[in-house]
Amino acid sequence: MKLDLDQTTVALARELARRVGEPVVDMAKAHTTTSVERAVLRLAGLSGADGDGLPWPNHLVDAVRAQVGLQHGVALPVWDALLRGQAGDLRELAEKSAAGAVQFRLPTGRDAEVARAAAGTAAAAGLTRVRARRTEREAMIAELGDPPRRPWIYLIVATGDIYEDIPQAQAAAREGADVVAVIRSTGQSLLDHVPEGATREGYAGTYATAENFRLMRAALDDVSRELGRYVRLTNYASGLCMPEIAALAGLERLDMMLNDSMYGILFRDINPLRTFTDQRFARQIHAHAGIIINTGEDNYLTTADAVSGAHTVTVSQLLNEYFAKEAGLADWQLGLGHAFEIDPDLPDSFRLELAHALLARSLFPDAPLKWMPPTKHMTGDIFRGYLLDGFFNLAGALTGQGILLVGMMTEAVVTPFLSDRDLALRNVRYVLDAAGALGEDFQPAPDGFIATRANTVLGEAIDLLHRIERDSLLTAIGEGTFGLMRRPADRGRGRDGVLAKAEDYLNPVADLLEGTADPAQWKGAA
Amino acid sequence: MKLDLDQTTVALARELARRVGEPVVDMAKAHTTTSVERAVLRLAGLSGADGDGLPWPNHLVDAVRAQVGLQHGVALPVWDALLRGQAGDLRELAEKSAAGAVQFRLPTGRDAEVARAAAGTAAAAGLTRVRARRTEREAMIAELGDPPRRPWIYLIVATGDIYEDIPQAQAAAREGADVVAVIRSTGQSLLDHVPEGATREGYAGTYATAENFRLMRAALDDVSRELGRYVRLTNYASGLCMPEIAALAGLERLDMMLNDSMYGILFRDINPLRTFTDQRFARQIHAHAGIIINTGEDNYLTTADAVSGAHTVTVSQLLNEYFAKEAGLADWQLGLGHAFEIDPDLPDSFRLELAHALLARSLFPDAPLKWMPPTKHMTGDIFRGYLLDGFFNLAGALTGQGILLVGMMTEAVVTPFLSDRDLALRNVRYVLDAAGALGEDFQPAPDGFIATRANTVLGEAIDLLHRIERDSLLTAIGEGTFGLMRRPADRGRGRDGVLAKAEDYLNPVADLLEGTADPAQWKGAA
Amino acid sequence: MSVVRPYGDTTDDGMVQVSFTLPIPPDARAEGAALALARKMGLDPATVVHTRGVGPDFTFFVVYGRLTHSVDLSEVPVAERDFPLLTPAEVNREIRARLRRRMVVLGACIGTDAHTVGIDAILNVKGFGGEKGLEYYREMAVHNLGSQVEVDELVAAAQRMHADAVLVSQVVTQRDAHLHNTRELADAVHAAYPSGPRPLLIVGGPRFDPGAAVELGVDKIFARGTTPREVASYLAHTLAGAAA
Amino acid sequence: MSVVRPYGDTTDDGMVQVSFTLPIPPDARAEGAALALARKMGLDPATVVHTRGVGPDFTFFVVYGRLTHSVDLSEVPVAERDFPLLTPAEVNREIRARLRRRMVVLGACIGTDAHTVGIDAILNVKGFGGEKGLEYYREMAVHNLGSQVEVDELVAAAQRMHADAVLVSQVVTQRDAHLHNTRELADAVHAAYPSGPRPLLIVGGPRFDPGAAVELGVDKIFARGTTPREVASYLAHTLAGAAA
Ligand code: B12
Ligand code: B12
Ligand SMILES: Cc1ncc(COP(=O)(O)O)c(C=O)c1O
Ligand SMILES: Cc1ncc(COP(=O)(O)O)c(C=O)c1O
Repeated sequence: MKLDLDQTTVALARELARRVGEPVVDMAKAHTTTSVERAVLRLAGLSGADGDGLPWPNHLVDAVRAQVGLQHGVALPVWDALLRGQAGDLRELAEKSAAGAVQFRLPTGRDAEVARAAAGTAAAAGLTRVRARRTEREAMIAELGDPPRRPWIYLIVATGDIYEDIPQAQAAAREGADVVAVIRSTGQSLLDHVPEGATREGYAGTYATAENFRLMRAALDDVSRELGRYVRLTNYASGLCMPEIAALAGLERLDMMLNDSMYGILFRDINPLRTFTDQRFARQIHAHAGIIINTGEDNYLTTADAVSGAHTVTVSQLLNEYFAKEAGLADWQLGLGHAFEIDPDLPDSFRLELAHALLARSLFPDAPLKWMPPTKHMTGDIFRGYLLDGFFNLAGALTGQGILLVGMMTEAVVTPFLSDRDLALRNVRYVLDAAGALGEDFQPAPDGFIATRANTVLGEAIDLLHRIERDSLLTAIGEGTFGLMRRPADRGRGRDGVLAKAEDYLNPVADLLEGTADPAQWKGAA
Repeated sequence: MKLDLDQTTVALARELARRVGEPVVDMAKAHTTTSVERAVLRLAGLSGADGDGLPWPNHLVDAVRAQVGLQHGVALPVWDALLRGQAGDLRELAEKSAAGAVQFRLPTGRDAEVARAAAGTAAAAGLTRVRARRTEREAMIAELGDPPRRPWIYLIVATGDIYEDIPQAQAAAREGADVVAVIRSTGQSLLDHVPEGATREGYAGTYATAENFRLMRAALDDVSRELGRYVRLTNYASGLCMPEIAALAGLERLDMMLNDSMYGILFRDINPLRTFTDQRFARQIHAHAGIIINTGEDNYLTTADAVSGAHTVTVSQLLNEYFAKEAGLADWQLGLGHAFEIDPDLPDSFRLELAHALLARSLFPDAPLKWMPPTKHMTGDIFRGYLLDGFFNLAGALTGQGILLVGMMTEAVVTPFLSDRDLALRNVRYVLDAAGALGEDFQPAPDGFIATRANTVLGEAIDLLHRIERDSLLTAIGEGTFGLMRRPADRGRGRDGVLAKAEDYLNPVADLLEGTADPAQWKGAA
Repeated sequence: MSVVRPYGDTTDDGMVQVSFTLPIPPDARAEGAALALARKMGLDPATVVHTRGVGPDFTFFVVYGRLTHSVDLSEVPVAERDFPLLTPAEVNREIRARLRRRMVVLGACIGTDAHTVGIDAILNVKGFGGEKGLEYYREMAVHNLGSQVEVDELVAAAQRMHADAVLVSQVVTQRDAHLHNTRELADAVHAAYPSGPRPLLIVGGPRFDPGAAVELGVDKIFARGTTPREVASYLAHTLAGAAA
Repeated sequence: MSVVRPYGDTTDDGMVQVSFTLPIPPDARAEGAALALARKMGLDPATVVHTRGVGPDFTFFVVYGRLTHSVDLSEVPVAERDFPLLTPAEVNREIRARLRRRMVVLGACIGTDAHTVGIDAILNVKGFGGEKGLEYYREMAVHNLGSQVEVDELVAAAQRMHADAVLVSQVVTQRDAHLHNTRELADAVHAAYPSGPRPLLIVGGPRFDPGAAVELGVDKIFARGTTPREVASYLAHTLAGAAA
C-alpha cells in the first residue's frame, strides 16, 4: 500500500541530493584518516594488541605517520619495509615499530612498484576472506532460509557483558527475533582504537571487538541451525573507528551495521571531515561484504520535533542513499531509518506517523526501511509505553516497513530486561498476526489527511535541499539543521586524524573495491 | 464508514425476528409476575421494608396472592381495600397485611370501577413522577450538554460499598467517563426482593437499591455541574426483580439500564417465562423514562466461541430490537451489545472483530451500539491485556460504536482498581485522539476479507432464524443455542412467581403506557 | 544454584517492578512515601519512575529497584503433583479394578457465583486444553448441578446420590468470597458426615492457592489452568487407591 | 490519617502489583519461589496471576497481593523545595543586588554520556516545560560545554572561568554509571579547591534520588521533570544568599 507521489518531484529530490552530496564525496576522496589506514592493515591481516590493549594497527600507523606521514597511506611504507626485511610479517613489523626498531621510508620507482604489488596482494587476500564470509552467509541462508516474512524483527541486547549478551541474544532469537543487535558501550565511539578480546565491562552496551563479534556470530549460528532460520547479527560502524569496525564486521560475518553519514558528527561530536572520509571507506567495505547498513535518521527526532523536523529525516534519507550508492551499496542494502517519535498527545498523531512512514516507503520502494520505535515520549508509565509500542507495530505493518526495531516498555527506565524483550516480541506478534493484513482495507484517501501531510513533508524537504545546495552541507550541519545539533566543520573529535592525500597516495583496498587496481591481482586473489 | 449490506436480506432478517418474537410477546402479554405487581405498587408510591429488610411491596403482594390470587393483578384488591378504609395509605395497608390484619377481596361491578379509577390515578401519579425525572434529565442535558463526541466512555465501579463507589465514580467522571455503571453484588439477581437503603457489603458489586441509586445520581449530578457535562448513571434491570428495578431507575433518574431479553435465563438460570414477562413490563417503563437500555449479547461470547457464535449475537440483537420496539422503545434507546472476544491468537483476529463490529453498526444504523471489551481472553498478563484493550478501542473508533465500555487490564485478576480505571481511560483517550479519525482512510474492500466475513455472519444468522422460527425460541434456548447454555422452558428460578392473567386482570400502569387506559386520568395526571 | 534472586538483565541484579496507588495527593511527600514503602518491600536502591495523580486525592506509582531478598529453592514448599498422571483408559481401569463400580462425581458452583465455565471445562465432555472432561470417562457418573447452588442443597444431593467426590468451583474472590464459601461448604460436609466415609471434597478456581487445602478444610485444591485429566488422575489415585 | 497503605479499590486494602523474572524454568517450584519472594516483600496473601517461561531457563511472573507494610507520613523524609520559587526577573534582581556581578554557570554532560537534551533543557534559551532556560537570565553567564566532557577538562574550565556553579547531567545509569561519575567529579572538585570558596556542584538526571546529594558529595541534585526556573531559583537563593 503506497502513496502515488509525483514522480518528477521525486526525481528532483534525488537530483538535489546528488548536488548536495557530490562536493562532500570529492572532499572525502581527497582525504584519508588514521582509522582508514588501520582498516587497510586489519584487512591485510594485522590484529592483536600490546599488553596495555593498544592494538598493533594503531602502533604501526602511528609509527608510519611519525616517520613519513600518512598522506601517502600506510601501504607503501609498510610493505616496502616488509620487502626490505625489516620484519617477517605485519605483526612483527608492528611490534618492532612500537619499540622504535623500524625505519620507514617512502619507496620510489621500482621499489614503489614492488611495494604496491605486495600491498595489493595482501589487500586482495583480505577482501577475499571478506567475500568468503559473504558466500558463507549466502550458503547458510540458502540452507536455513530467511525469515518467513517482512518486517524482520530486530532486537537489541545491551548488558555490557558479552557472556550475558549471548544467552539473551539466543533467547531473543528463539522467541522470534530475526535480527539481533548488540549495542555498544557508551564510550566506544570516542575511542580511537578498537578494543581487543571478549569484554564484560561495558556501560549500557557491550564493546565492539573482533572476538565479541566472533563469539556472538557463532552463538547465533547455533540458534540459526536450531531454529532453521538464519538469524542476523548487527553492530555499529560508527565513531572514530568506523572503517576498522566495518572491516571486522566483514571478516566476522556480521550481517547488518548501523552506519550513518552524520550520526557521529551530530551525536558524538566527531569532526565532519573525519566522519565523511571514514564513512565512504566503511561503506565500500560494507558493499563488498554484502552487509545491510542502517542509517540513523531516527535519532534526529529525539532532539528535534518529529513533526516540524519530519522533512529533515527525508533529506537525510536522500543523502544517505546518495552516499551509499556512490560507495557501491545496492538498494537492498539500504536500511534507511525513520521513527515513531511524534508526541502521542498531539491530535491525529498516529495518522501523522502513518503519513511520514508511507512517504519513506514510497520514496524508497526497494530499500528495506528500518522502522524505529517511540523512545523520546516513552515515560516511566510502562503500560502506556506498551500500548504506544503496539501502535508503532501497527504503523509498521500498515506501511510495509522492512526492518522493525522492537520497542521496549521500559525505554525510559533501563536498558531492556529479559522479560521486556519477551513482552515486546509478543506485542509485535499480536499486532502482525491480528492486524498485519489490515493494509488491504487501509486506503489513504487521495486528498485525505495522510496523503496531504506526506506531500507537505516532501515539499519541505525539497525546499531544504535547495537551501543546503546553496549553503553547502557542512554549513547546514554547522547551523543545526539536523537534530538541532550545531556542529561546525572545523570542530569535533578526531580532526587530527584526517590527512589530505598526497599525489602518490595508495590504498590497495580502495583501489580494488573501486576497480582501479590491476585486475590481475584481483583475479589472483579471487 | 459502513458496509453496504443487501437491504432485502436485512429486511428478511427483521421479518424473521418478528415472526420468532411475536409468540413470545403474546405469551408475555398473557401473564403477570410477582415482580410486575410489586413494580406497580412501587410506582404507586409504596416503598420501605420491615425490620428484617423484607420490602412492603413484597408483603402486600404476598398477602393479596394468598387471599385472592394474583391472576387479577394487585391493583383491584389493593385499591378496593383502601377504598374500604382498611388502611389510610399503601404503606399502612402493607404493614397491616403483613400482620394478617387486612381482608382482601376481588371487587366487582361499581366497586371494581371505583377501585380501577383510584388505581389508575395512583399509577398515573407515579408515571408522572417518572416523566418528571425524564424532563429533569433533559433539562440538565440542555443546560450542561452531552458528551462532546461519540463513542461515549462507559466505566464500571464495583467496590460493593456505595460509599467507596461514590468517590470512585466521581474520579472516573473527572477523568473522562461519560457513563458510570455500578455493577451489582453477585447475589442480587437471585433475590426475589429489592434490598433497602444504602449498602456497604456487596460481593464484586454493590446492591441496587433506591437509596444507592439516589446517592449515586446526586453525586454524579454534582460532578456533572463541576464538569459542565451530563454524566450518565447505569445499573442493571435484571434478575428476579427486573420490573421493580426498572421502576426505581425511572424514579431515581438513572439514564441507562442493562436489560437483556435472555441474560437472566442464560446466565442466572431464571425461568424463561418469568424473564420474558418481567422484561416486557420493564421495557415499557424504560421507554417512558427515556432510559437507554443495554443488551447482553457480549455475554454469549464468554461461554461460546466468538467466531463460531458470531451469528448468535446478530440473531439476539435482532430479537432484542424486536422486543424493545414492541415495548415502546425507540432506536436511540437501543444500546445493543456486542464484544471484542475473539481469541487474540487467531490469525486476522482483529480484522474479524472489525467485520463483526461493522455488521452490527450497519444493521442498526440508528442504535447507539454498546461495544464491550475483551474479557474471556484476558489473562494475568496485564501488559498484554492493556494492549488488547488498545486494539479494542481502535476497533470501536474505526467502526463508529456509540457506547464504549472501557476495558481493564486486570480483567482476569480483580474487580478494577482505581488506577486500572485511570490507565484504561488514558488508553481510550490515546487511541481516540491519535487514531480516532483513521476511519477516513479505512475502506473495507467490497469483496475483501472484512465484507465477506460480515456477509457470512449475516447469512448464518438468517439460517438460524429460520430454524428458530420452525422450532420456537423457547426450544432454541432449551437447546443451548445462545452462549451454549441449555435452559429448558419449564425450569429455572422464579417460575412460581408467574401467573396466567385472568379475564379481569388489571395493571393500571401498563394500561396507561399502552394507551388503553381512560385518557382522562392520564391527562389528569400529566 | 539453590538461592535465586530476580533477574533483570544480569545475573543477581535483583531487579523488580512494582506499582501501587497511595491515597494521598501527588507531591514530593507522596514520592517520599512511595519510596519508603518500596524500601520496606526490600527494594534498595528503589526509583520511582512514574507518578500520576488520580483525581485530587490519590497517586499512582511505578517503581523499579533491586530487591534485597532472595529465595532458597531448597526451602520452597512445592505444590508438586503427588499422584501419577494417567490416561483416560488407565483411569477407567483403575476405577473398575479397585472401586468395582462407577465413581459418582458431583459438581457445582456454590453460593451466588455464576461462573460455570471453569467447572464445565473440567466436567463437560468438551473439556479443556484439548482434554475431554470427566463426563467422557466411562467409569465416572458425573452430575453437574450448575451454578448458584446452595451449600445444603449440594450436601443433600451428595448424600442422596452417594457421591464419591464433590467438585466445587469458586471464581469470584472479591472480599475473599471464595474462601468464605469454601469454609462454609467444608463445615457443612463434615457436619453431614460425622463418622464413616465422606465424599472427597475438591475445590477449584483461578485465584486459589493450591497449598491452602488443609487450612480450608478440603481434600484438594485445583487452580489456574487445571486440566480434566489432572483431576481424573487425582480421583482415580485417591479414591480407587483408598478402596484398594 | 498519617499512616497510609496502598489503595486498590477500597481504603487500606493494601493491594499492590509486582512483576519480576527468576532464573529458573517455569514449573511448580518456580511458582512456589515467586510466592515465597512475594511474601518476603510483604505481600500476604499474594497470588501469582501470570507465569510465562522466557526461554528454557527463565520465568516471568506477575503477582498481586495485599501489602502488609504501611507508611507513616510523618516519618517520610520529604525532598521539599527548601528555597523560594522566583520569577526570572526576581532571580536577576537577587543576583544584581547581592552578587553585584553576573553569575558564571558552567554546564556539561560528563564521562561518555552523550545525552544533552536534559542539560540543554535547563540551559538553552529554548528551555523546558514552557520555561526559558538559564541562558535567558540576563544576570547569568552560561557556558554549555556539551557532552562527553572529561572531569578534569571540566574542573580546569571551572577554574579558568571562575565558575560560580557547575551543572552536570548524567542520564545513563546502567551499572550505576551516574553515581560513579558523580563521585569522581565531586572528588576532583574538592581536590581542585582544597580551601576557600568552590563553585556550587549540581547534578541532575532522570534517575537520581534527590535525597542523595550529601552521600554523593554534591550540593544539590535535580531529578525527573526539573524545570529551569527551579534551578535558577536555587542558584539565586544559594549563591546570592551566601554572598549577602
Ligand atoms: C466468563 C465470565 C463471566 C460470565 C460467566 C458465564 C458463565 N456461565 O460462566 C458472565 C458474563 C456471566 C460473568 C458475570 C459476572 N462476572 Co465474570 N467473568 C468472566 C471472565 C471473563 C472469564 C471467566 C472464565 O470463564 N474463565 C475461563 C475458565 C476456563 O477459567 P477458570 O474459571 O479459571 O477455570 C479453570 C481453573 O480455575 C480451574 N477450575 C475452576 N473451577 C474449578 C473447579 C474444580 C472442581 C476444579 C477441579 C478446577 C476448577 O479449571 C478451569 C480450567 O483450567 C472473568 C475474567 C477472566 N478473564 O478471568 C470474569 C470475572 C471472573 N467475573 C467477575 C465478576 C465480578 C462477575 C460479576 C459478578 C460482575 C457483576 N457484578 O455483574 C458477574 C455476575 C456473575 C456471578 N454472579 O458470578 C470478576 C471476578 C472478580 C473477582 N476476582 O472477584 C472477573 C475476574 C472479572 C473482573 N475482573 O471483574 N462473568
Ligand atoms: C534522546 C535519547 C538518546 C539520544 C541522545 C541525543 C542527545 N543529544 O541528547 C541518542 C539517540 C543519541 C541516544 C543515544 C544513546 N542512548 Co539514549 N536515550 C534517549 C531517550 C530516548 C530520551 C532522553 C531524553 O532526551 N529525555 C528528555 C530530557 C529532557 O529528560 P532528562 O534527560 O531526564 O532531563 C530532565 C531531568 O532529568 C533534569 N536533568 C537532566 N540532566 C540535568 C542536569 C542538571 C544540572 C539539572 C539541574 C537537571 C537535569 O532536567 C531535565 C528536564 O526536566 C532515553 C529514553 C527515555 N525516554 O528517557 C534514552 C536513554 C537515556 N538512552 C539510553 C542509552 C543506553 C543510550 C546509548 C548509550 C545506547 C547505545 N549503547 O548506543 C546511546 C549512546 C549515547 C551515549 N553515549 O550516552 C538508555 C539509558 C539506560 C540507562 N538508564 O542506563 C535510555 C534510558 C534508553 C534505554 N532504556 O535504553 N539516546
Ligand atoms: C546510526 C547510528 N550509529 C551509531 C549509533 C550508536 O553507536 P555509538 O556507539 O557510536 O553511539 C546509533 C545509535 O542508535 C545509530 O543510530
Ligand atoms: C445484559 C446484562 N444484564 C445483567 C447483567 C448482570 O446483572 P446481574 O446482577 O443480574 O448478574 C449483565 C452483566 O454483565 C448483563 O450484561
